[in-house]
Amino acid sequence: MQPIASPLTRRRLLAGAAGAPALLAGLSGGDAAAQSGGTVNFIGWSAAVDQVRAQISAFERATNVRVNYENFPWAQFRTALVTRLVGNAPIDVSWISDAWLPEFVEAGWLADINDIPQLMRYNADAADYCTQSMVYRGKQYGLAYYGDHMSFMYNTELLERAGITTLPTTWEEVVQQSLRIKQQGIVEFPLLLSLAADTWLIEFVSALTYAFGGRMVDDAGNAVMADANRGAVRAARFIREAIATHRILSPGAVETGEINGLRAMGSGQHAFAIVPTYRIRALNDPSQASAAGKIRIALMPKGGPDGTNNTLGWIRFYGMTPAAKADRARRERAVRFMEFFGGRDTGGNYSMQKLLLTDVGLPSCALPVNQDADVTAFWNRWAGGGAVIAQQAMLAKKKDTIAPWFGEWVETSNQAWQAVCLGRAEPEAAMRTAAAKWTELRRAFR
Amino acid sequence: MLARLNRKFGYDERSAAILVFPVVAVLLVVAAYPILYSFWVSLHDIVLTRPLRRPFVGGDNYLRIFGDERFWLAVSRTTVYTVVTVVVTTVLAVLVALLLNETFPGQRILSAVLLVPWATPSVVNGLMWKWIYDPTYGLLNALLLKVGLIERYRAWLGDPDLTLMLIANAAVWKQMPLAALLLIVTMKAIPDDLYRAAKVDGANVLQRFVHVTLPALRPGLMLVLVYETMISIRHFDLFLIMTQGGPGDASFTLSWLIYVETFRSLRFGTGAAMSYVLAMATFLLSWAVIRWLGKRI
Amino acid sequence: MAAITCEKLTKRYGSVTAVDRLDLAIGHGEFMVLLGPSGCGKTTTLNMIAGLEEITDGTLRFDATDVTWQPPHKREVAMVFQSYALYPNKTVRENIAFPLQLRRTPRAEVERAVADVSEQLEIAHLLDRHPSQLSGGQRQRVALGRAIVRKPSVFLMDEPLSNLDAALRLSMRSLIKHLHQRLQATFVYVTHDQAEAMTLADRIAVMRGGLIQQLDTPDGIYSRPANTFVASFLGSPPINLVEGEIAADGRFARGALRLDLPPGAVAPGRAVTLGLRPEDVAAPAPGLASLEARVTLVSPLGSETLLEVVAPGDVALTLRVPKEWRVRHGDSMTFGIDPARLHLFDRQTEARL
Amino acid sequence: MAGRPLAPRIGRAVLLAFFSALFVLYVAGPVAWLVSSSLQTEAQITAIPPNWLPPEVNFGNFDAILNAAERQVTYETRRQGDPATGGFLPSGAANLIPSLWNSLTVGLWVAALNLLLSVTAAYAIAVIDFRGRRATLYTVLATRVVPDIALIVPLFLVIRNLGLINTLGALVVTYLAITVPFTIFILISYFEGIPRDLYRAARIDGCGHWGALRHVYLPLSLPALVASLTFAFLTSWNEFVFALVLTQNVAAQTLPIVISGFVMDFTTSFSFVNAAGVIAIIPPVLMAVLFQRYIVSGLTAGAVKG
Repeated sequence: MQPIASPLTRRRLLAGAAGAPALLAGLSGGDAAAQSGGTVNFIGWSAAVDQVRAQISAFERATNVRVNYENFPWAQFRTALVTRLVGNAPIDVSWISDAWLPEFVEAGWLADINDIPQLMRYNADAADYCTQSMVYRGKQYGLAYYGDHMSFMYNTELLERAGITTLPTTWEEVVQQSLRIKQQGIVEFPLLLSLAADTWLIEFVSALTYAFGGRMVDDAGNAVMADANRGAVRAARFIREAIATHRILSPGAVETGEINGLRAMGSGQHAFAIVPTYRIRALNDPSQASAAGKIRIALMPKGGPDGTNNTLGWIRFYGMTPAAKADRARRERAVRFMEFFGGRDTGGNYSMQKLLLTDVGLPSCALPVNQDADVTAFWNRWAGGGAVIAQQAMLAKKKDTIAPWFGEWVETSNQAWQAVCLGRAEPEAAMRTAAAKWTELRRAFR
Repeated sequence: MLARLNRKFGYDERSAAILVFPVVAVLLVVAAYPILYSFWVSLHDIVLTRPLRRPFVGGDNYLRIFGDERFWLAVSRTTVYTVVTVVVTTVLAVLVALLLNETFPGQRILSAVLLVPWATPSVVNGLMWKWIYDPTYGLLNALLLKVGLIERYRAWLGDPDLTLMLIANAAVWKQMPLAALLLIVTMKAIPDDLYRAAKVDGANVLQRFVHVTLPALRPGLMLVLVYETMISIRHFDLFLIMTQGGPGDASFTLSWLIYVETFRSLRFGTGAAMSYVLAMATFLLSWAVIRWLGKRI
Repeated sequence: MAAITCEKLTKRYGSVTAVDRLDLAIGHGEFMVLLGPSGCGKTTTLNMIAGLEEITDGTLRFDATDVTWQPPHKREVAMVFQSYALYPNKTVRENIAFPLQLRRTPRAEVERAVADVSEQLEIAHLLDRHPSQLSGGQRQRVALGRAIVRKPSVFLMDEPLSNLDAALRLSMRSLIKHLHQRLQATFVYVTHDQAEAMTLADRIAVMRGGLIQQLDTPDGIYSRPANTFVASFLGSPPINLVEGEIAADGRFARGALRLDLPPGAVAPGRAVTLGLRPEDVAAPAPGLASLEARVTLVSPLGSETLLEVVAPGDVALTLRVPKEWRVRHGDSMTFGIDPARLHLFDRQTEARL
Repeated sequence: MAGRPLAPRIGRAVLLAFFSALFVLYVAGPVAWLVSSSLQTEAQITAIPPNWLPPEVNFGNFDAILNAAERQVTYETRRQGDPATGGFLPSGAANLIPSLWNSLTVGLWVAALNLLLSVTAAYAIAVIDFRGRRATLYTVLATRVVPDIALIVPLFLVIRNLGLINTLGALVVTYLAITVPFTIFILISYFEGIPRDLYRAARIDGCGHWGALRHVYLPLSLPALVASLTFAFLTSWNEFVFALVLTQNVAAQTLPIVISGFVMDFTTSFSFVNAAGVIAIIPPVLMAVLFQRYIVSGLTAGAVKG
């Protein structure tokens, strides 16, 4: 038994991690590694699995390095990843959400890549907000897996049936049109927001908050969400009224996760929705959605007196563990892997970035990819063109709540937003609760 | 010397030591040590995302808990959930035991059916009921609509007033069988003469139940109450699968709070302190139930 | 053969002392009965001899060997239990063979021994049955068989006949007696039944409260009980005990009742308890003390008649008289009592005077 | 019976039938619905109103589970599209059968070791009068008072320090901590019900404690032993929280973990999840029904004594 004091120190984490991999690699079928150029242990969540696998096949062929790939459902991913990191599991590369960056860096779970020019050079090709989303305290911690933003989507057929010809440009108009659709008995809840208390909730409410011209946290890091004029209060009140006053948003929204919302939108049950942009591919896929072909994207409506067309953008990226970076051979393999997936492959192409976009619809951070004819064709085929998406992308802002205490704060925040949806708390009070927690955690962070 | 040692530890004691040793060894490593270690952790401000600091804070974590609104909220949710689960489980179990204690054709088949929920993994239990409660495709909506109890589909788990009860229902479904089994076993031990005597004394069915069955069930009931309380108070699987503490804070129980504190906020110190509070509460509660019922037997 | 010596044998359970510094020497081939009411410590003593209970204090010897700390399976004792204690999952044959098998006796020898024993006990036809298919008497024979098959030098019997009905008990009693004579082994027999004790024992140790009250031959115990407890425990119906004192004239006095005692037995004025066995009365005759009493109940037993009488001083007594005496309820009679057959005990210490 | 008037007998029959029907509806209904759902296609299962019974029995989901081999995916063989709106086999589908074996392995090890450990300890506590007997008993039982969730973190660290993270061994050891106290409790109750004289006879006949255990207590407590085996296996089969934390790779994950992954990952087809649920139910239910007799008599000693 180790002395009690040691298990949690970073030094031990690193030391342990160096010995454990060999042991565990043997358990998880690492025998192939003996004859080849070694193994990269990569974990991701269960998304674009076939694309990842296809790329892995290509990577293994090109480099003779094996990839030990595991994936977990998104809902379990963070917990699983953290447990593995704490448990000294032999992870080389992992998908990371931008929201976890400061927390993971502070915990010593991510290694920066500033001293790896082989990876840093891709910044030249990357959208600036993507790069900025991977930087914490002046250091960059990875290469982008994809970058996306929240889009305002509508169902052309339902609008037509209601005789609506002009798209809403403000959330007030969204309410008016929704009421019209509702009164005509076309659908019961024309507006869809997926407000289940999962990892997506903060993304949805942040998008709405930006559209209402508000913020969660100001540039100085102070919580302003409860501020009546520049906070999230207006967005919160909008949700509350949409559910309770106008009844255009289902009270079941609190139980609707992102995917279930997607299903409902795809089955033509809603006229308007906020949806991650990349989902447009699924929504317009006849094999998946009965409303396929009728879902289009408009610019995010402005909300309230200070409304903007802004939306929320986020990125997910490939991060390397310090354990991998500390070991020369592992580091070398991990870097090759990250480059092959987050940058260009050995043939000099952004093959993974393009694959993700044209197969799944995941927008790339690599600007050259967007010039690709296939990509243009993709947007034309699935979204009726890429102009609005490109325009909206320029208006995307990253979450202003990203901080080392994000993981803890978001629990409180989620509950506060849900309380608003359920009518259990006034928007002001709920946002004050969230703000107070932010302030408390920020103060406690030394 | 050997004789003196022999005198101190005779054959019996030496044998007992050898026989008990493996269990004690295993439990020391996987139960006693973690329990004590958990206590040590609860005295430190250990946050996993801040691996370099780990100050000793003594009872501060405990004080923090008691000053934490979430804790008291979780206590009230847990209390409601536990009371509902235990009471409904026990009442249903008594009814089922009465039914299955009768002799009738098919009784053996029903007894076998009774074991199905008990053997069902809690994860499957959770997904099964979640599927039944599903707002769009669920059985519950279809059933109630058909019977005319509701006019339109509802998001059952999304209703904060119902969530806790619906989860409790899933828990009851799984736990009731074991409770019923224990009660049936206890009932079988009631001498027939007691019923015959009560019949001769002119007691009707209900009076026989109240005056003969119920008092004789006391030991079984006590076991059921203690056991059900101890496991209900710490239920976690169902909450993770079905609601994740939501909607809002509607199913925010202590176990869930501990999970969130430990594995999402990664505050091992306060998480461990909360665990200890829950452990103490469980212990005191079982003790109280035993004392309370024990006195009345 | 083995002699058993208990020296200051003590058993305590927490603060309760079950057996208190018991000294007992049992000779080679002796049939020793431990007699007493339940809770007197007789079974605990037996268990300590068997090794089934650890000895808290004192020494136990088989012949010269100190076996105080020897576990039972090392002690070469056999035991028969009130509940028979046959292994329900084994057949009769397996039950009897079990102790031999544990001693790794060759198979042929085991078979021979089992056949031999079952012959002796007339259970040969039951060998392939399970205990649940046997009657009580048969079970106890099997239990005896399991005990004797090992030819041990010490037999321990814990109320072996108590679960049997009266008739069986008698025949088993003689069976055990025969066994003892044939085997020439040391027997320690625990019972609360005085008749068993009297008929079987070479010597009886009467126990109460963890202490031996009296250790003597059956006759000695019966005719010279060491104290009122022993006196009243043996005999059926029990001895009559009357509290009183010694009058100035040396006679026993209780109210109006006066009884002659052997001269000079006890100093006058002493508080005593008088013991009179029911059968120790006769027709009035010279040399006998006479006792006037009124008959309140007559219970014929066939060979004899039991009487309940009230003597002067409202002293109720039970007496046993020959059936030839024609006695009727309400008669007043005079009985003759041999003073030498009266027992006197100190009222305080209850000890024989 | 024959002599009693007819009316009460009919009344009783009607009452029994009524309550039996209610009972079956509540106890078996949900599982029946799960099974029914697992035998439908995704389209049938998402019909509104739902199909109570499968329009036609379709084993496609089970087929998919049994044949969900890990296939080699290349650019050419990849499936396009975002498998977001369900109807898709989850990417972990191929893990289901291996996890089934993991569950089985862990369950059998736990059942066996649990019995081995518990039997000796229960014998000692129930039969031998030794110093520290009560203390041992209470200590063993007290370890179950602490909620599992409280043990997760320290246990995780212990298991990590033992180098057992992501091994089935970690689960076996952990589950023993859960099952052993309960089994000891059951076995003590049962052992105490075995006549003391049998023990004394065995000791006199020449058995040491091992012998008495082997020749007397084990053969006579078969129901309790089988019940303990069943309890331990089911506990292990059903356990979720510890497995969630202690095993994070496919090689060591048990069935509940893989299934919970499907449930949380709602890209998965509903019918597939239901089929996975049915597969997870079959072994424990079979075992429980098969050993029903033993379970009841195994419980008897404990329940009646209180």
